[in-house]
Amino acid sequence: MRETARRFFVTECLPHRDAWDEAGMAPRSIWRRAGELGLLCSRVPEQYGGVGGDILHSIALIEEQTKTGVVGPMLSLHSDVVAPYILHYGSEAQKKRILPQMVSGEWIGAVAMTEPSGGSDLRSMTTRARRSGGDYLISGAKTFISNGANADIVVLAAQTEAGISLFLVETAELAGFARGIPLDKAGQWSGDTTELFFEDARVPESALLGGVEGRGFAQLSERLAEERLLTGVVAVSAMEQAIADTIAYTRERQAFGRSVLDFQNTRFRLAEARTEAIVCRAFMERCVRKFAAGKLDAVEAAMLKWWSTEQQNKIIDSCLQLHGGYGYMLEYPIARAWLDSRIAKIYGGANEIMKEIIGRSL
Amino acid sequence: MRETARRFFVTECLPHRDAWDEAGMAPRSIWRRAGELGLLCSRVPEQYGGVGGDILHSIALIEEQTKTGVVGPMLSLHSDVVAPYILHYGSEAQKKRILPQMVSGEWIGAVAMTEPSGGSDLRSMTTRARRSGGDYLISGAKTFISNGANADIVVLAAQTEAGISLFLVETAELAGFARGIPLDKAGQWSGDTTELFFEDARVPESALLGGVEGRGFAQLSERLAEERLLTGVVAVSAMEQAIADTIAYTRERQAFGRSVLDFQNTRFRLAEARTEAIVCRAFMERCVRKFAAGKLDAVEAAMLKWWSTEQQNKIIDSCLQLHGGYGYMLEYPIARAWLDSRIAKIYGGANEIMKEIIGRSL
Amino acid sequence: MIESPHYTAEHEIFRTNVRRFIERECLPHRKAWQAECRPPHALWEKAGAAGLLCTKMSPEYGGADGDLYHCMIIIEEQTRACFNELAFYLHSDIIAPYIELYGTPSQRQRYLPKMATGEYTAAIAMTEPSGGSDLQAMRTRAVKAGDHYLLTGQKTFISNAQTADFILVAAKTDVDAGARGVSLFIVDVREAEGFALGRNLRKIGCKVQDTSELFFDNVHVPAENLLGGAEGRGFYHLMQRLPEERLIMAMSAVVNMEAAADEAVAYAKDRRVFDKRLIEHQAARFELAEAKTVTTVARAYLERCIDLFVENQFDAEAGAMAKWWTTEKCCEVIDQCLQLFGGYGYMKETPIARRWMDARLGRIAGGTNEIMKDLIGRSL
Amino acid sequence: MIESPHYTAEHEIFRTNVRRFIERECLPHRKAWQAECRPPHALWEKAGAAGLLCTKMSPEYGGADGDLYHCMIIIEEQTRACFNELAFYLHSDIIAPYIELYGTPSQRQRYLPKMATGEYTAAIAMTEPSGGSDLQAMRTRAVKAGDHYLLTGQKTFISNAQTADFILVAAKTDVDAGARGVSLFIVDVREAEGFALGRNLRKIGCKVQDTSELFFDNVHVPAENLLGGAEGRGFYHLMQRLPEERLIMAMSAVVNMEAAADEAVAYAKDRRVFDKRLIEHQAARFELAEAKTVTTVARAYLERCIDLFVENQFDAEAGAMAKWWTTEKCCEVIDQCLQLFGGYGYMKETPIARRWMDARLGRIAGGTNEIMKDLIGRSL
Repeated sequence: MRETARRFFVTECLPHRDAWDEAGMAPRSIWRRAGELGLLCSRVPEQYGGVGGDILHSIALIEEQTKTGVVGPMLSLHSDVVAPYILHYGSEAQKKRILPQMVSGEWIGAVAMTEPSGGSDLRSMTTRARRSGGDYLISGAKTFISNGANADIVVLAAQTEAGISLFLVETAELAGFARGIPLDKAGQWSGDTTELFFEDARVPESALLGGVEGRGFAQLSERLAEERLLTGVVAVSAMEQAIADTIAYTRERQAFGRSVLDFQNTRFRLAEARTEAIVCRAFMERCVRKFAAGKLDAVEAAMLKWWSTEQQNKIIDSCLQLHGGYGYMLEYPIARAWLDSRIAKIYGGANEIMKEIIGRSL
Repeated sequence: MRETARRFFVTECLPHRDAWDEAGMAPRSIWRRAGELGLLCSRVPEQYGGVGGDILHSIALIEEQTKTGVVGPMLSLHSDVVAPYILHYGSEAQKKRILPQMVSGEWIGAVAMTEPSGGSDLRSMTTRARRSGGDYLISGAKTFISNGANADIVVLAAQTEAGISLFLVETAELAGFARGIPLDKAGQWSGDTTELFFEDARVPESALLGGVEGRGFAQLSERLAEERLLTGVVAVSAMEQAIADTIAYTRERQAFGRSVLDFQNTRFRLAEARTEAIVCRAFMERCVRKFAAGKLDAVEAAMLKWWSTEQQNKIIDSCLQLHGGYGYMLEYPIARAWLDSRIAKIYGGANEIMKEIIGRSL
Repeated sequence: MIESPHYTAEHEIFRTNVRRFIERECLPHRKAWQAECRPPHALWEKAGAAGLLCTKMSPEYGGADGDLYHCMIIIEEQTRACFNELAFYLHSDIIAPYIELYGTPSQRQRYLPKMATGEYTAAIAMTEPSGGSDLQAMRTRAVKAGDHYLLTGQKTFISNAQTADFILVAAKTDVDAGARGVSLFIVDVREAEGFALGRNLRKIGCKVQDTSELFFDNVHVPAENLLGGAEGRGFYHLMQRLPEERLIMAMSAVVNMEAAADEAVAYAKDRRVFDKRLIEHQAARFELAEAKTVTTVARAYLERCIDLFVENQFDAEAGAMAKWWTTEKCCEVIDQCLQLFGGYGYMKETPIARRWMDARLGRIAGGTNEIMKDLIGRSL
Repeated sequence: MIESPHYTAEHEIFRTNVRRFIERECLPHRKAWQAECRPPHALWEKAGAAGLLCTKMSPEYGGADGDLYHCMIIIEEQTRACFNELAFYLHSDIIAPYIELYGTPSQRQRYLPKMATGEYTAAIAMTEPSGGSDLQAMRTRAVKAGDHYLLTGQKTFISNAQTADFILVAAKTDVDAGARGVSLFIVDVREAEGFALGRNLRKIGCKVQDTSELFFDNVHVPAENLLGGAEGRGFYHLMQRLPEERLIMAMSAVVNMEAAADEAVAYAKDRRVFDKRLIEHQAARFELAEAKTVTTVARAYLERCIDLFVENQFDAEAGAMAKWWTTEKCCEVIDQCLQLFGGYGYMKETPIARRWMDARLGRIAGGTNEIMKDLIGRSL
């Protein structure tokens, strides 16, 4: 699986990266190809078309994608964030209907939580779903929605009478639904990110995830630990790759008559970076083990999220610096890694929110 | 003046430092000697026995004392913090009575604000002064009072009916007044720091500084900018001295066949430290100019206080590290500088309070 | 924008001109120029006509006889508009002075007036692909052949080269003489055979500013184009100019971090999260307090540097300190401020995102900050 | 204190012993020992009687046949009591293993049982005044003269020397052989003529732990006291032991920062400022959240290191990483926590103040953290 993934990213994605960057997204065809290769939703059980893998499958995929520096298609969001919502809270009918299409790459998934005015503050959510006959009518706007431009299935958070609820929204032919143009981001160019608009968009009652209103907050909280764990996996892979690239670059590069790696400052910075990456991996792997044993709590997931993304950015910045002028040039992976990594301190709950979660638990 | 000060600290204080450290304070005799040499209260006008100098006199004294690493006698607290309270808010009678004795070193001054339960939070002050006939009766406890063990005159903050007020308390033969034993501190050993206790201590109505109740908070705020400015002066001198000591040490010291200063890591750390010290001095001097022009506001003083003490600690820690094992030995000035400087991030308003002052002004 | 006792009424009029120019002649075209990854040559002519170019140059050559504060004002106004991505100062305050200070009379007459009007645009080429900041390792050679030199070599990271009419090129005239073998040449690239403009490199930020590789293959350069007319002075000239160049970079860094902090404060006062304004959350407020402190400290330090410069006491060590410290703090402050914007901070339309991408170059350009520390470290 | 699957019931009984020993036999005397700047020799005998010494040593020599977790438990209990200032592990887990692993049978028989009972206390002397961590530059010489060696030289920063019965001294037996010329000698200092104990150095912290200079002037050392009986193995032995020694330092650093963070959390929950508990102020809460995160990360990392150690895969690079990173973070966390205590954090009676003074040594001892980074950097 890891080998398949590596080949897929290196031979079928990397050559198109510039074009996909330009387009602001990866094409739907590559999703289907990933599905063909069995790279989507690897943890979905066989009865829904998946291979019934475990968290280590997800991690292997994330690591291989991160190592190549390919941002879009954002497979992990689809496989590790969206699919689990359906798997954990969906009805049997929903699972049977949606999951096989997600496994095959026919359908692409997204999660819509954040709103233009609210950031990470879920309580201030203004998107509403009100009952109308046997249906719900959804109105509101969501922003920063990854995979938003292509999503066929959206896990949408909205206020209902009993509080925040999640809905499984199928976007095909949905009246009252519109997508914004992909947002122009500082990095992550091939990962499409859009606004979504709902104006009395009608979804059936069965779209309510879990079948009971007001469970949204609890469902989000449960899933977020997993999302944050995987953010940590991305962070560790990204820093490891940056360090490897930088060791190779500085060993090769000559300055003042010797290899840049021979300068004590270079060696110290890389010694620090390598140590920090090893420390980070030890922590990340412990969290993975806890997750696999069903014991990873929200606090430790929050610790991993902020700590690993902070280290990721610090290390990549320091590695970029060791590239000198070339570090600022986009043809070098370190430049893209620098641009791509900055959002990690913000998405999945800004790092300040993580500290708040930890601080309140003390 | 600078030359006199240098000679005084080097020849009359430094040789006794260990003994004074052991005693936890400098003897009263050295205060009188400082007075004799004209080193006390240099900004007090001639009519009250002083030489009518300006802030630059104070700075020269602080710089020379900091350079020698002599902590006690804490002259600047006496001259630059206590005396200005009397000069700015005292009655003519108080000035005539007290200042000459402070100039000569007969009397030693202290300020008593902090309380055991309150830290920097003045509003929670529990020491009270209530009227009783023509007098005030003062009750309460103060802590972390520098010069407290020897103080003849204490500027004391207490709650009165109209809010916080300051009192000029003469400690000689004051019934109901007691001093704790000098506190055992991590550094600043020759600077005595004690608790003070008041139990229905009776002071005359004239002891109320400024003659009107409830002005204490405003008076403290006014004077604190000056105190914080001078904390910045100490910080800059201390970091400059540490850098100079460390350059000398690393140039001398050999490791792996060359001078420690020849290692790129040493040079980089010292290059950073030197730059940061120069930056800090530029800012400090601008604040001094503003102060001299009567334009230094509380916000900029707060910026100087936290920034300079943060840099001071960071630089001294980094300089200690470059000393290797010797940096941990008390016979090296850097070890004492490290111990002595830590409190600077706490006293005169903890650095968090400074950030609060700045943050609220935005 | 900036309170300074040094700004006269004339400076303020100049500022109004600059601001108007940026608003009318630059901002509307920004997207197009970013797509092209370079500004049009005509921009320089317009800037010249508006009096924005070569403000410090002597009027004898068409300059405005101004001071460093004119340069500062352009930087301030560019920064206010978040249009730092094009280095106007490179043309006016870095390249032109080489010719004015070290050029022969005829070189001055030939190039300076046209630089002032913008008819000529210029670039300066020092860095080489193999050598980075190491001037001693320079491989570009200029071999004398009668009344001309034959220039061969390769340069990289050259700003402004795509539109440049001439390029000031550093080359070795004596390979055995180390630093004393380096000379500068004015190469009229429009008519130079053997010269090839390489790729316009794609960068993290500073999109409008083109950055190119240059190739010289026996380029015929008339001997009269040797800067100052004497060989072996190049290294000395470069060294002499570096403190001022680095001071200008520091000016830009300080102004940029101030703008970022101001934007973040404004945003934090406006934005509501968890039922309060963002600035009412203590952690955010502390971040802003720190950012404002750093910018205040940096400004005090910058003023000290400018004072020293005016007194001719701003030496190589001072230049290195100013450059590394301000560019480092600039990036720190901007990163810290960006974080407060949440997801919006990552959107290119938000000025803070562009500042973040553009400012990163400061720690690398003009000699990496490691080179600066090395220089300071050696002078201890 | 610590949740770990590795602690058995036997470990917990041992922990109770250790805790009782520290409470009864150490804490009441701390002030007196601090004033003396060293512990009494009798302490070692008491510790031996209580089963605290040489827990990892083979029962053949009087040891308890324990594991690294016994060492960890002593560190944990010392830390809980804020009595880190005396390094029990130096005797048991650093010095004794040299003799057990590399000594001749008769050396083992002679020294190990008495180390286990505390009858003998020991020190190890590597560092020299002129050389710091540079073992190659070692100047202490051991010249063979018949059936003995004559040892001459000077050592510094030697812990435990004031009470030591013997000292393991590194000296050059072949000055031309570089690292391969270093040998270790067991010097019975009580009876050694020409040996002088220098000053007990005054330190920032770790007051109970004596730290001395040593002078050797043609000290007569019997040839049978050459460790292992073969010359030139000293450097190799030292290198082989370093990873474990550094792991133990990392254990101490991690446990210490955990204790500091816990104390700070408890204080912040109790202390009221500005009408709220300190922990209710967001900035303080964030500081604590950061400190708790670092300690959690550090603990996960430490466990990984111990696992590698148990699997015999903890190499020199791993040891260097563990040592610098944990001691660095330990100081950072403690400094951050101290700040929350305000003025009380500067009072020696507050544990955080002592932790702050004691922990600083960790970044220097056992090879400075710069040496660690150099070692890692060279292995890239």
